[in-house]
Amino acid sequence: MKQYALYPGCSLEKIAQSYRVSAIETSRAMGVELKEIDDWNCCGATAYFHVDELLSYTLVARNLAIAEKENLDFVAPCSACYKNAYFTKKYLNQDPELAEHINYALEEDNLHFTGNIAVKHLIEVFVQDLGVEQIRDKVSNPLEGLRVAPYYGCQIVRPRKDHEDVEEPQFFEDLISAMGAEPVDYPNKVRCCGGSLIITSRVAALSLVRVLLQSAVDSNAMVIATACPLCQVNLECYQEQVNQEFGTEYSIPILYFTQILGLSLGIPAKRLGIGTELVSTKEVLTYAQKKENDL
Amino acid sequence: MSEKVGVYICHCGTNIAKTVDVEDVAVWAGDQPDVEIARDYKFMCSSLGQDLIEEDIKEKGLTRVVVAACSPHMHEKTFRTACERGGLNPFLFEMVNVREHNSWTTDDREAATKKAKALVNGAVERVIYHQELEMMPLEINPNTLVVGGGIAGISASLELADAGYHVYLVEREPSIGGHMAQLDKTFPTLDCSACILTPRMVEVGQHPNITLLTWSEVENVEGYLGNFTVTVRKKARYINEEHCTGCGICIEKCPFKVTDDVFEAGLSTRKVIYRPFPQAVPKYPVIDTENCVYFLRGKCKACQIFCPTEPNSIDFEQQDEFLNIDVGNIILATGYDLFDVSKIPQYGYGRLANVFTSLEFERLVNAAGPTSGNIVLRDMETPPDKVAIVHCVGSRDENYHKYCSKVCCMYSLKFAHLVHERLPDAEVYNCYIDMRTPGKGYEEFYNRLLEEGTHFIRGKVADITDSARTDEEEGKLIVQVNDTLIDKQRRIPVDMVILSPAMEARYDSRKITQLFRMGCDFDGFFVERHPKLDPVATMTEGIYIAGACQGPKDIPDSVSQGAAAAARVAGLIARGTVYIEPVRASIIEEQCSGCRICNNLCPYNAIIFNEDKEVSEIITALCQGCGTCVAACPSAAITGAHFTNDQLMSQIEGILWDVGKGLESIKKVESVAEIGD
Amino acid sequence: MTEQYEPIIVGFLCNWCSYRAADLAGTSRLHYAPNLRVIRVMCSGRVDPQFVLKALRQGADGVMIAGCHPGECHYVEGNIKALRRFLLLKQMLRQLGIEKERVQLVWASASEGIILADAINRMTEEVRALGPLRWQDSVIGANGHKEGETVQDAPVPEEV
Amino acid sequence: MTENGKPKLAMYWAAGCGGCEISVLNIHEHILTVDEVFDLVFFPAIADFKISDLEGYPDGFIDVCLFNGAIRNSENEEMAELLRQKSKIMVAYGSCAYEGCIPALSNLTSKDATFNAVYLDNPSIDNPDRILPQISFEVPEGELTLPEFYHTVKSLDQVVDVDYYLPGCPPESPQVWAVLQVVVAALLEGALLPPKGSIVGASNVAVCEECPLEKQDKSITRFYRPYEITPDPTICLLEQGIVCMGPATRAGCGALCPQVSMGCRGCYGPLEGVDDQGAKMLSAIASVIGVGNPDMEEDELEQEIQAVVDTIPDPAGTFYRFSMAHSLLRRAKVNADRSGETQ
Repeated sequence: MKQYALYPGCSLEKIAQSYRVSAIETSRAMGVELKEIDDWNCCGATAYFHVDELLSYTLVARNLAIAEKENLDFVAPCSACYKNAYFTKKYLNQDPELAEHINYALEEDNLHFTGNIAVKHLIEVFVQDLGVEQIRDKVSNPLEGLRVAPYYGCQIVRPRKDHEDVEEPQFFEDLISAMGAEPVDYPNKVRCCGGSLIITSRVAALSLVRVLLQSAVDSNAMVIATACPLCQVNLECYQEQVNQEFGTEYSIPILYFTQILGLSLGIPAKRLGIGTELVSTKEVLTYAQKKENDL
Repeated sequence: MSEKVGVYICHCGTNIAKTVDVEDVAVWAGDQPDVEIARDYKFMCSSLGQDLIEEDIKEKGLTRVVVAACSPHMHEKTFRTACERGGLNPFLFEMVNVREHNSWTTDDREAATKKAKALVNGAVERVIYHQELEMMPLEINPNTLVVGGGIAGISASLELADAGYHVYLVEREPSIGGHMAQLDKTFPTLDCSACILTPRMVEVGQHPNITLLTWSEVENVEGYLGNFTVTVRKKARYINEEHCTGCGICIEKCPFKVTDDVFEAGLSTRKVIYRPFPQAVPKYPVIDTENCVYFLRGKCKACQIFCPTEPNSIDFEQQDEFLNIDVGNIILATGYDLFDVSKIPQYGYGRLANVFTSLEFERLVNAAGPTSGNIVLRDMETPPDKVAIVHCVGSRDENYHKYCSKVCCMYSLKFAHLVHERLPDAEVYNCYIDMRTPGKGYEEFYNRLLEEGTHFIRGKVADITDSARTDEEEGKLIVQVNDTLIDKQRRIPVDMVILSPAMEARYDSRKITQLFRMGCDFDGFFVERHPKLDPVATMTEGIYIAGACQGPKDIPDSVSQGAAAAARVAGLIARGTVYIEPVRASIIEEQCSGCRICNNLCPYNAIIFNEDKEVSEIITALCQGCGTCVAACPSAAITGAHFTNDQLMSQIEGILWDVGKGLESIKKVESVAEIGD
Repeated sequence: MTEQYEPIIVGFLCNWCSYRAADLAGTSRLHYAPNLRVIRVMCSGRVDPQFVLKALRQGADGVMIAGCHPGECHYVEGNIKALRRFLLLKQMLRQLGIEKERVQLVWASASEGIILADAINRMTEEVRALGPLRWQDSVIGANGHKEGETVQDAPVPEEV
Repeated sequence: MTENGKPKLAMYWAAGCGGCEISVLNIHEHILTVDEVFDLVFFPAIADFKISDLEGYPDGFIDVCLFNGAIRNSENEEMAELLRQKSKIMVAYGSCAYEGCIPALSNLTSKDATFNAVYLDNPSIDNPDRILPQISFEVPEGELTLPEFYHTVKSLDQVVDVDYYLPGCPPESPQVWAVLQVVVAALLEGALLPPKGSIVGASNVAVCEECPLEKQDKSITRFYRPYEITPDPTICLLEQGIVCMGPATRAGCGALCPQVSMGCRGCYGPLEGVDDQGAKMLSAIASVIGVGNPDMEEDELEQEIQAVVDTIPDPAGTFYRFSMAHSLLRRAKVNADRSGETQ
């Protein structure tokens, strides 16, 4: 049973409970154990890096150091946590003085950062480590006919990591087809969802959300799959405000990729945290209905 | 060995004198052994400076001359001629580089002067061992090979042929014409490309002095300036060129069609037996064996059945022919490839139907093209209302090509004009970084476009998407660009986008450089002998380059380079014999033991083994003088003219004269008995 | 006269690439150590290992052979032979007690003036650190038969 | 030519193995002619001559002195100077005298390392007090002296002026006899002697000319040491990867070694116009390494060639086996820090 050091991050504690639950369910079903890091701290999200870079590196380095203690690869389901962890490890490896400076601080907790563990986003665990073939074999309840729009969000691919093409990534589409569903050609799949702008300048963020929703409708997708709690919130919870602001009637369900994957693996919706959404996901469930009850 | 050496130290104005104490070096040189006279002079390369040498040789009976000045690549020839005028063999001369290698590289006057003395002393010791050499005459075969039948190759061939010299023109495609044959209009005069090109093509086709070898490729090149032997593979056309009248019935009757990716850039089809375009020269069609049913499954033969000629011109048994042609010079005019725009995914080429490349648009707008000149979308029917033209696709880009491809701005303007002309009420948006209109009449053409109401947006296009945000964008291609002049992000909905890709070196340019033994730069363009003063010659004698293969350029430059290369070749042919540096290796037969160590060292196969004498011999004509065999010969039986072991050994001793043994120079220790140390 | 020891390095530069790179460094007024004394050869393949030993014997503190990058040789493969000779010569020089920094092979094409200038600076500092070689006086002379003069730390004889 | 009018012949044996003396005796019945023609005035190897006899002769008394052996210690040098003083013609006889030969290989190490190996740490030595030989030592009876062991082995021409060189280790007897005939003809019939300083008893073309093995293009991908391969006796040994110095060595020996499938060692010395036999052979052999071509990447190219170069473990010892003393560098720099370098 391959183990990973799970760094849930603050979203998975509160608003993204369903992401957390579905992540653990699906990974267990795929033979992978997400072992939560004990005594982890906030990762600084997107804002803190611009306030005080040194302290934000220290915050993230502490989490990495804890994971290193158990010598497990560091997995972050949330894109912002993943980006911070990825670049902290990169810059500390490149700048020995910075690392030494931060390690001096970590000694308080008798922790030490060396940077010898891999940093992965949850979706990478499924797509790269497990691989699409292995997932397709495990899918017991293929979601034929369900058209899913793969929404990468921005921080998974940018700033440029060692992913494939930043403009035209394909790994999310492969995952969806492995679930038996039909990935939709979604042109705005790497466009920004507004992120924390939703609070600071609401209308600008809402117009970005609107573009994403409209594009999903144009590509006649039935559901948008995301891999980041903030994107999920912006896309789902603010559909109402987008409709008010722009006079549109969007009603598109937004689910985490782990939830849809869970359905295809035959895991009942309740155990995937499905049912608490603001936008009804009943239609999506009809595609998963057939096999559910004989589990 | 006592000689009378004249040493001349040049001030080069202040270039040398500023850092090297030239007077001191001259005085010091004066009292070195074997030095008859040592002078320093302001400008040795001036005629007065050269006269100094001439007079000293005559009056002082100098037997050797050393000049310490700039790099030999600059003025070695000048001073050799000066020696010759003075009656001294030009090879009894050695040049010392005290400018580029010394005065320009340091401010330390003392070190520079010390270094200058050492280099001069090395040259003096070396020049004593110089032997008289004569430049080697080389007969120039008057035939010339031109590789590539584009406009550059055509103009080179015509210039030479008109001058009365025979030319072999080898072209890889079935017809000459190159990229220019695919274009509709040419900037800035808007001449129809075919109208100005086809007369030249016909001229080539009919010229008695030009042997046209199309559908052929160069397989191998041997030899050197004046005597190249080139093996050309003439691929089988399966058409007998003597009998075929070019009537085209076979093309008509051929029942099979395939998309024409080469000439029509994939926009329309051609028959399996085809001519690339009506005005093709030569007129003979070619059978595309990959798609011809006869070659695939052995049936059809419609073309043969309907061929009216007697005997029948279609010959399915035809084989590739290998021709060995002897030429004196070779002109490479192999042209360019276009950058593959699908390498920039965010521009959507291949994903979004109405994103076209410039070549595709050239075919669209061409009267002989698939739509007979009507500008329409990919559905081949609806004309666009709004057209966006994107400059610098893959050019001036850190991730792709850093260089500017020179012509895309101009032909993008041409496209804008053609759209205005054919679709008067269409809107045209040109997205550019900097509008580059350097040629004659180019800027005026740009102003003309401004007057025609083209929208010019100064910004690099971020991406092209079909995901509309407003009704106005519905069903359109949205060009997202940051308009830097009004500092706003703009989303321009258009119906058609034309991408102007970078001009790239041919995909196989590296293979060509190895075939012809010359160089190409990092981007794959051929390297000229001197970027400013000698752009059509290469480092290899007898190989010339012209047109886009040397770097992105427009038609006027390609034509003038073609003519320039032809002029260089004509100059050589006119002279008939050319005198080349006698820097060659030769084997002293008595000392050769026949060990054959040298036999496979020569890249020019100039070393052969004489079986009966059991010694190796060097074919002087083939030898290029690199000296690799001289350094390898274990019994020192091979000597390299002008770079002999004695010369180099004494130069080493000379430049280290001031080391260890205090300042007095090491007396030459006689070779045999070295008395105690 | 600066007291600092100034090494003298003999440079064999090939006419088509490294010699032109040195010319280019000059025309672009790149300042680099004046310790290199250049001998022009038509190709790095012309440099006979005897020249290297002759230069060291005559008192050079270092020798640099500079040619075109593999694949760019004007004579197709002269530089390949130079590399073969250099690698075998390097092995023999170590047996003769000559530090490996003293004899170097460098590739520099005609447009790489900067690369050649850097290589010259780097080698000058490396040889300066090793100190003078002065083969004639310090090795042949010093090891002549002067009575009673012993050499400090004799190396343990090599087992071959 | 005093007393009986016969030319005077001397032969001395300095730092050498004595093989040269044997090669003189090896000219079979011709030795009788030598005895008949020459008056042996100083030949310690075969008759009991004393230095005092030599010192007694007037200068130039000896017509021909065949001096073999290198100059290893002060006695060799003194005898060389003495014999030079007493002889009209001084011949450097054999490779040791001519260019240092095997004794000169000690120039690759130092005097102290040699003493260390011989007198100090050596399994068969019992020298607790670490006594080393001294040049002079006082004993009650008086002073005992030993010749001084030089740091560097030298060839004869590096201590005295030499008239002719007769290379070979040892020189081949037919060559020896040929040289002696020339000398006899000159002394008795006044024939012309070859120019001073020339090499006699050897040809001025490389061994390959006399070698019967079949030679083709050379492209060697690895080298073998003699025990690692049984070569095809009809094909050039170098082409099969055996290091053969033939191409860079004078012929004259009749290519004896290659004919018994042993690579030539180079004992007849370099050809005219070659300043350093070792470097010259290195250049030739490296040039025909058949590995590496212009299209390869730079570091891959280097690795492939290095792999071939590594199959010659001891280039200095191989290429300078006979000509170390005549090489451009003469000896190794011993106080170089070679700790870091493993051989």
